[in-house]
Amino acid sequence: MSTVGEAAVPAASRRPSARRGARTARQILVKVVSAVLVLVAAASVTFFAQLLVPGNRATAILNEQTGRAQLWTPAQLAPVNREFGFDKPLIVQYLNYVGGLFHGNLGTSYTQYRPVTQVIGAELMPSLELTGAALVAAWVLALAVILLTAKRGRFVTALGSTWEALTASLPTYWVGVVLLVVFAVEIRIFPVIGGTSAWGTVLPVLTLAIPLAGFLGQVTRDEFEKVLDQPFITTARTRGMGDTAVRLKHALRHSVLPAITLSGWAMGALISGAVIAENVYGRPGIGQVLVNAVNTRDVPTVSGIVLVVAGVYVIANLLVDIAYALVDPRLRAS
Amino acid sequence: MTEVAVTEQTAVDAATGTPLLTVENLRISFGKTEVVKGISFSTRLGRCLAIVGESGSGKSVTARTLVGLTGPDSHVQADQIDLAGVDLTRQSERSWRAIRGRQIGFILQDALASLDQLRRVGDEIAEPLKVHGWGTRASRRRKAVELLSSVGVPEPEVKARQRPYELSGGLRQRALIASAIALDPKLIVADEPTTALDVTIQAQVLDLLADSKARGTSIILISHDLSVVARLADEVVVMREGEVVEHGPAHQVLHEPRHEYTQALLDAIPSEHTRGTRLVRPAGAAPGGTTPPYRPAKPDVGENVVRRSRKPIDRDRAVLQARHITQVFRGPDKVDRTVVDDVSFELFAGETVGIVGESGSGKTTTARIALSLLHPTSGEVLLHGQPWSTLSTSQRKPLRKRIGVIYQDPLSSFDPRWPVGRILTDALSTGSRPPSSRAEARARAIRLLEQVGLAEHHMASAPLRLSGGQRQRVSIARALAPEPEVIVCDEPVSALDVSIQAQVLDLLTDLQDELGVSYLFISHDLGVIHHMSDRILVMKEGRVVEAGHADEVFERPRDPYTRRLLTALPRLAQA
Amino acid sequence: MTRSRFGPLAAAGASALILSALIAGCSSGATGATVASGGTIVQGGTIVYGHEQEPPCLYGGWLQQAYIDRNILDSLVTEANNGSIEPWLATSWTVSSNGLVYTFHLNPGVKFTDGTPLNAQAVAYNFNYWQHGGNSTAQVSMDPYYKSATALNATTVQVTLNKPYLPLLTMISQAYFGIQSPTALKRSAAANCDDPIGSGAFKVQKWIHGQEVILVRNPDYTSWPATALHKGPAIVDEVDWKFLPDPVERYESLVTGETNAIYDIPTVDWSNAEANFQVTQYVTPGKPVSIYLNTSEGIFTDVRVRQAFAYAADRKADVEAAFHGVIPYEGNPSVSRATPGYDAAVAAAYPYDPAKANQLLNEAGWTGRDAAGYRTKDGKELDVRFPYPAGSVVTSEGTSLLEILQQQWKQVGFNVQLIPETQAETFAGDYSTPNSYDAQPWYWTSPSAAILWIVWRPSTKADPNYSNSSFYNNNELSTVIQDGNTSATTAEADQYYGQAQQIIQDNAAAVGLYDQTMSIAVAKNLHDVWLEKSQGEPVFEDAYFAK
Amino acid sequence: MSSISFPRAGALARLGNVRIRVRPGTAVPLLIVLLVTVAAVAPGVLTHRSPTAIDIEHTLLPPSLSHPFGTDDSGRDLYTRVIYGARESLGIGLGATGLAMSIALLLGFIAGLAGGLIDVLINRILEVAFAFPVLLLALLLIAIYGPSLTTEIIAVGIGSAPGYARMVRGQVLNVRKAAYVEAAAALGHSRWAVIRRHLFPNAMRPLVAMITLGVGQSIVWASGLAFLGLGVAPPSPEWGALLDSGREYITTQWWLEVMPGLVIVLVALSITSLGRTLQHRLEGAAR
Repeated sequence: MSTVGEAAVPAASRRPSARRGARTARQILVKVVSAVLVLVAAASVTFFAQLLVPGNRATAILNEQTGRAQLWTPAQLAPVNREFGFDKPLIVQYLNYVGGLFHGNLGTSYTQYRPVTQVIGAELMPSLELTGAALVAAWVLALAVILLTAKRGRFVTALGSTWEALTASLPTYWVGVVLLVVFAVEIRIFPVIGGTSAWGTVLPVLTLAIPLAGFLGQVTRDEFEKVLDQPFITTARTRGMGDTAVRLKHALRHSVLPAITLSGWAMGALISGAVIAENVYGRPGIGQVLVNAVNTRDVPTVSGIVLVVAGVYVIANLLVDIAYALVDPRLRAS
Repeated sequence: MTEVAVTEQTAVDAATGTPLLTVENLRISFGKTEVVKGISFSTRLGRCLAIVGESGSGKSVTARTLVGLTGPDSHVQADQIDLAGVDLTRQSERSWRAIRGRQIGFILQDALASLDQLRRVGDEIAEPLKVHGWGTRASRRRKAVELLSSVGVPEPEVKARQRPYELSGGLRQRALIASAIALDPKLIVADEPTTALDVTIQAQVLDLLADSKARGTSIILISHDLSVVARLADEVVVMREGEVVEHGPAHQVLHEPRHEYTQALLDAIPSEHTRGTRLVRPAGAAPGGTTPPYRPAKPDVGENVVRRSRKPIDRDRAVLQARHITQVFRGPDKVDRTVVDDVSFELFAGETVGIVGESGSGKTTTARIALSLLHPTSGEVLLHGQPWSTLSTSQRKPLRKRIGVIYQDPLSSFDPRWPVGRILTDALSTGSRPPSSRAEARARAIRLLEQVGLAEHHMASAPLRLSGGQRQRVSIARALAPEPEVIVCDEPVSALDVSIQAQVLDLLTDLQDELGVSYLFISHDLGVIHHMSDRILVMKEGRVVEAGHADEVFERPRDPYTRRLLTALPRLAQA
Repeated sequence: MTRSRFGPLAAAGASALILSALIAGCSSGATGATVASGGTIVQGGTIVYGHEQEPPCLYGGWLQQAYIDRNILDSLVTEANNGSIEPWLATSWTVSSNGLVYTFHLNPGVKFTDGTPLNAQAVAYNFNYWQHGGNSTAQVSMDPYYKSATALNATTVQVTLNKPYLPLLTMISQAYFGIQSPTALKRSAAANCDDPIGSGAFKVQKWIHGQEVILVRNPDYTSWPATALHKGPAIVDEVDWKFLPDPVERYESLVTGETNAIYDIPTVDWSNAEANFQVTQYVTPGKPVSIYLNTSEGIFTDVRVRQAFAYAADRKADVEAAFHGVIPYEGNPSVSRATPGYDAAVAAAYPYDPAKANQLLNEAGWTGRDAAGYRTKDGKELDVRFPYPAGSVVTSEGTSLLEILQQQWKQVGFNVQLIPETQAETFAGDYSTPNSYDAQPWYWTSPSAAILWIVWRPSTKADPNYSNSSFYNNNELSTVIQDGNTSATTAEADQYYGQAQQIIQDNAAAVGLYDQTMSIAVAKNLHDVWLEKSQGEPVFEDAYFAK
Repeated sequence: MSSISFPRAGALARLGNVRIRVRPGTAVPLLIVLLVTVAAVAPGVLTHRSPTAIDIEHTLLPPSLSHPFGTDDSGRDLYTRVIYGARESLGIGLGATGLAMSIALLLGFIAGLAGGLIDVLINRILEVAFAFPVLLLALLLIAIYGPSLTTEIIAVGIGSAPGYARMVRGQVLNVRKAAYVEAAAALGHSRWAVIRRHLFPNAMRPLVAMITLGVGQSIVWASGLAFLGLGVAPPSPEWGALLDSGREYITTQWWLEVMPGLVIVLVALSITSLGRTLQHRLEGAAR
């Protein structure tokens, strides 16, 4: 027997759509402003964090130019300090930097003499393609394992969840090297130097996708098994629907919400994992630029990359919110 | 095997030809335990067979077996399960799919959980059509709208595009029924189709099923509520612990039951007749089985009716007073909704005031305001004449021990990590005479358990391991611990089986007689309210539409809404 | 992660030894290592070359840049395998009797790829460009000898020195001294960084950052060096100069045929490479990988402790083990065996002799032993702070070598603490001050022994020498090196340089480990890829595919 | 099937006897975790060799009875180095998770309990932390303080804290609206008593799975740092360092790379799945 408590809100009369329109506009504005705040905060944290790194930036630049690792006389350092404005007080440097941000000027790379936008622009696309494709591949892998193994008898289910736990514990680097050796060197299906060709991107994508698929799978599986016990699944079965149709049409949509949230969070981790995949497969990407920039104390480039990654993260989260509302319209009301 | 009071099969259906569905010696077991121990029944076109029983009687699993969905690691055996010539015992999964939806329609209990909330109502209704390859997309959509209007849903085109949670309870249930009858199946199996609904809507849905029966569909109705069954069933089967204890025409089973258990079920139903008496009489030998001993009491036969020996109500000591309390909620869309509108009442020492109303009437919000768990937008609540709702949290803390609460779902009101003992000792420590030592606390806790009909060995068990009735008894014990003068009961028994409900209501009335504690009793069940209350408030959309002495409100209802509620109340007399 | 990032300095050079481990015979003549030609020559085609390290800019004072610049810029002169200087842009030249004035006669009619004529004014312009910071490595290689460069007429340019500098010609044969188009040099720094304009066999078509530089054939190439294996423009159409930092990926790309040649073969694959490809190993002239000992502060102020440190480990056997016998042990800490003026006798000093080491340490007063077995003196432990640039100078095999040495130094009582420097710390110069370390491995590439002057020039307050990482100021050593630099003939110079090496070795100012090497592996069907003598840059102008 | 009963749990939650039916799915991870703990606490038990004993005559030997994982390029026994590496890798796992959890609990509880402006503020902070690539955090910290065990612990700890903070906040919000919290208030307990006796212990319960997940992932993450050349100083046998040094030999001596990788995966997998099993038992027993 069921309980009868306070039922849902009585059938509300239709609210005037004007008020709802204004409310969503305000919501979007708040989201945009907070997104900008997040970006500026991330860039500022990076700017100041880099000043903590020991050693003088001008020394690092000269050493980078000449490939040496020594101190330089003040006379040799002076032109560099002037050129990049290191001689100005810190706050002025920071305000110039943030001021530039708002005009889309991310400053000039110390080591490549080019605007940071150019430095990042050249290598951003391959990284985005890699992380985007990795996320999609992770989803496909995770859902395939779920649909094949969830609640299909004790052994098969155990097999599926062990696979997920296993893949979630794989170090990205190790996966990369093993895939390279097995599928590019030994069985030569894929090219060793992937570059940015479609066929060459398969292995790097798998390197990032397999561990992430483990995570997505675990989260979705718990929800999927709970949903399969829900009454509306029994209703669907009483309509004569087959097991697979019930899983695809009904159970899946209900169980993907936690994985969608995880995807928003995973974008940040993917970018970090990307540098490993890019290095193992010789792919261009901002991960490698980031590592070199930090090592050469190239502050504008590092801050620029953080800005881009933060931007990707913010956009990813907007997409997550949209996906959320699409999958579960009940959330759109609140 | 108990003696089954079954009138001969042939006599019943002499007039109307061969049966649509025949079930002979059906046995169902899960692993080693057998839940259905050889039952037989049959239905025919245009007639309704009701299967009645309490939790664990096996009625639901029988229903599911009729559509081949008994459940994982189950074992089904039967001499015969025949649906119009088709042998349902030897169906493959593929052939079952052809039967489900087309030959047999299935209706579950609560449309909020039984319909997919993420899909449009129209798509849900059209799904059986699509599965069985009926028509095209466009024709299926049109058919869904037709089905919605045929089950009495207003503006079917608009509702078809909405999602189930956007509809009211009644409309949702109608949509669920529309989905079941989409392919006009010859047999409909309905498992508790109206339990989740309010009384007035319950009546409309039962009428809808009656229309379907009139059009020649055969209906199997599964329910725990005898009065609901009385309205629709032609034939009734009463089940207990997997066995059929009574089987016969509806009128005969509901008025002159041959089996003691059926009679006990009938008598355990609280109503205006049972007011002032105990629902469960001291019993003679119960006919075996695990349920506690009981003795059915006939409403009008006086010889074993046990009158309550009550203390007189002290009219001039108002224990709890509410003055013009109003509560306005600002929804997410910034629209204000008045949930409680100028409600006032008094509760005197030793008295029970009942608040009845359908879902959304504001009765629970009123209760929470009375408990000062919610600050009213306006108006005031007095406890023993002293200000109560206007106090600050710290000022109110010492007074808390004077007012207790019993929740509808006791399990969620206990900290999952605490065994019963600790729940009670914790409650005792908040009373006016907190126990001075652990030993004293334990002793008083055990006395509380005995007071509510439990025993010392329950001290160490986790609430999760107890039955529904036992948990509610622990909840009552906890409410009594600080020795409050007032206890607010928010739907305390609606989650319990009829026989357990009877025992808990008797416990509450015994405690009132013994301790003189006053109850503010909230329920949607008119029968329970009538049985328990001295005075009654009827609430509708936040306002008190009628108030007065219990018998007065029930015999001479002044407000049209109360009248409509009382007429909609399914009664045994209607069978 | 990234390998061999440095090879910074170039100074005056002498002869260089090419360790040729070729399968095919080595053709005679003064040109670099060649591959026996055979089969029919395929006109055109694209060479995919797997290099390792991507520089921040395509032109600059760093070895990685020199590798690319050698294929797109021409220098005035080039250095043949036997160390002799051969004509390139300068068809002939004369040197004044006092060694101060060099007059070069240019190959007429040569044009830059942007059409600007390559005349004497352009060459003079380049000399001044380098002197004013255009290329800090070129600048510091000519300090303080270079005075001025002037164009007498369209085809004659005169370079004047303020002091005789015998290694000048070897120095300017390097790619750092590649002549760029003056019009191009007037462009923005960014333009020159991405697309330096020269008159070489190839020109830059496109630089896809993080992936590759595409060099295309310069059809009207007329200024090939005397050492060229064929006359005329490049035979292949294009060279894809790919950056493959991961050693496994780089070597396997050659195995699978995705690349036709790769840079720096992992030592573990060496024998496999020798069997299947044309392998060339180039021992880099200049200062080998040797350990500077901080003579100004800490335990190594005492020469006996320094000598004990040298005796205490079996450096020869450990190098053989760590590098699987591929990279040669170098006992001489001052110059590698491929550097003109190298004194082989000096290399034999300090053989593995733990007893001698213990005796020296006892003499130096380090007689106590603490619980962990390390020596102590007046309560202080014999600690050696040993930072090393991880990933760049010292590869993973180098790290294994250090770990083996660490174990052996411990036997004698040295507590060597290995500190892997991240590249950030290295660039920031964290471990370049006397109080920051006791021992540190390092190397310099330079085609001539003049490197001795760069490294061992005494450091004074007025004119500090930050390259003197042992902080070893020895006036006798300084005068001997300067005599070498300013001597008239190579023979005389070598004699002085030998004395310098002896002084450094006797005072154990540094301890030798192994020569810095570079290697390339070329597919069998690609012929005439050779290494430039001065810095071992791969040269593709004569390369061709054969079926 | 034998059954292992845990004595009364410690401070985390008094749950009575939690009986874990030992199925293969639980036995294997339990065994591996026990092995790793022994390796970390008393490596001598599992191997008699020294992790830094160099033997340049026997370098790069394939796996054999005497050298189950073969030898590395300095002739050291890889199996011994993996055993001695357990202490450092497990140290990173526990240290980083400890740091991450303390930050997460602090922020999560303050945000969950305070609500309103503080909740929004903390959410913004978490948002920025999420936007900050964990890799960069590691690079900066290691650039500032140099590669060492503590730096790695701080980098991985701070990097994973935001994720856990969000989970804790969600859990606190869930428990806050539970009926037993209101029932305790109705009995007259003070706000702090309710938080201390009901809210905190119940919000903490699902953290068992989170903590074990955290330890497993920290070990995996730390091995990534070593690859970027930011690992601990040699001759440390930390698993990430082993993975990085084995990398060049993958095509020739595959065991130098495969063995440490397998160990990392098995250990992380075991710790995580043990956590999930324990979590299901705790939830099953208590709810």
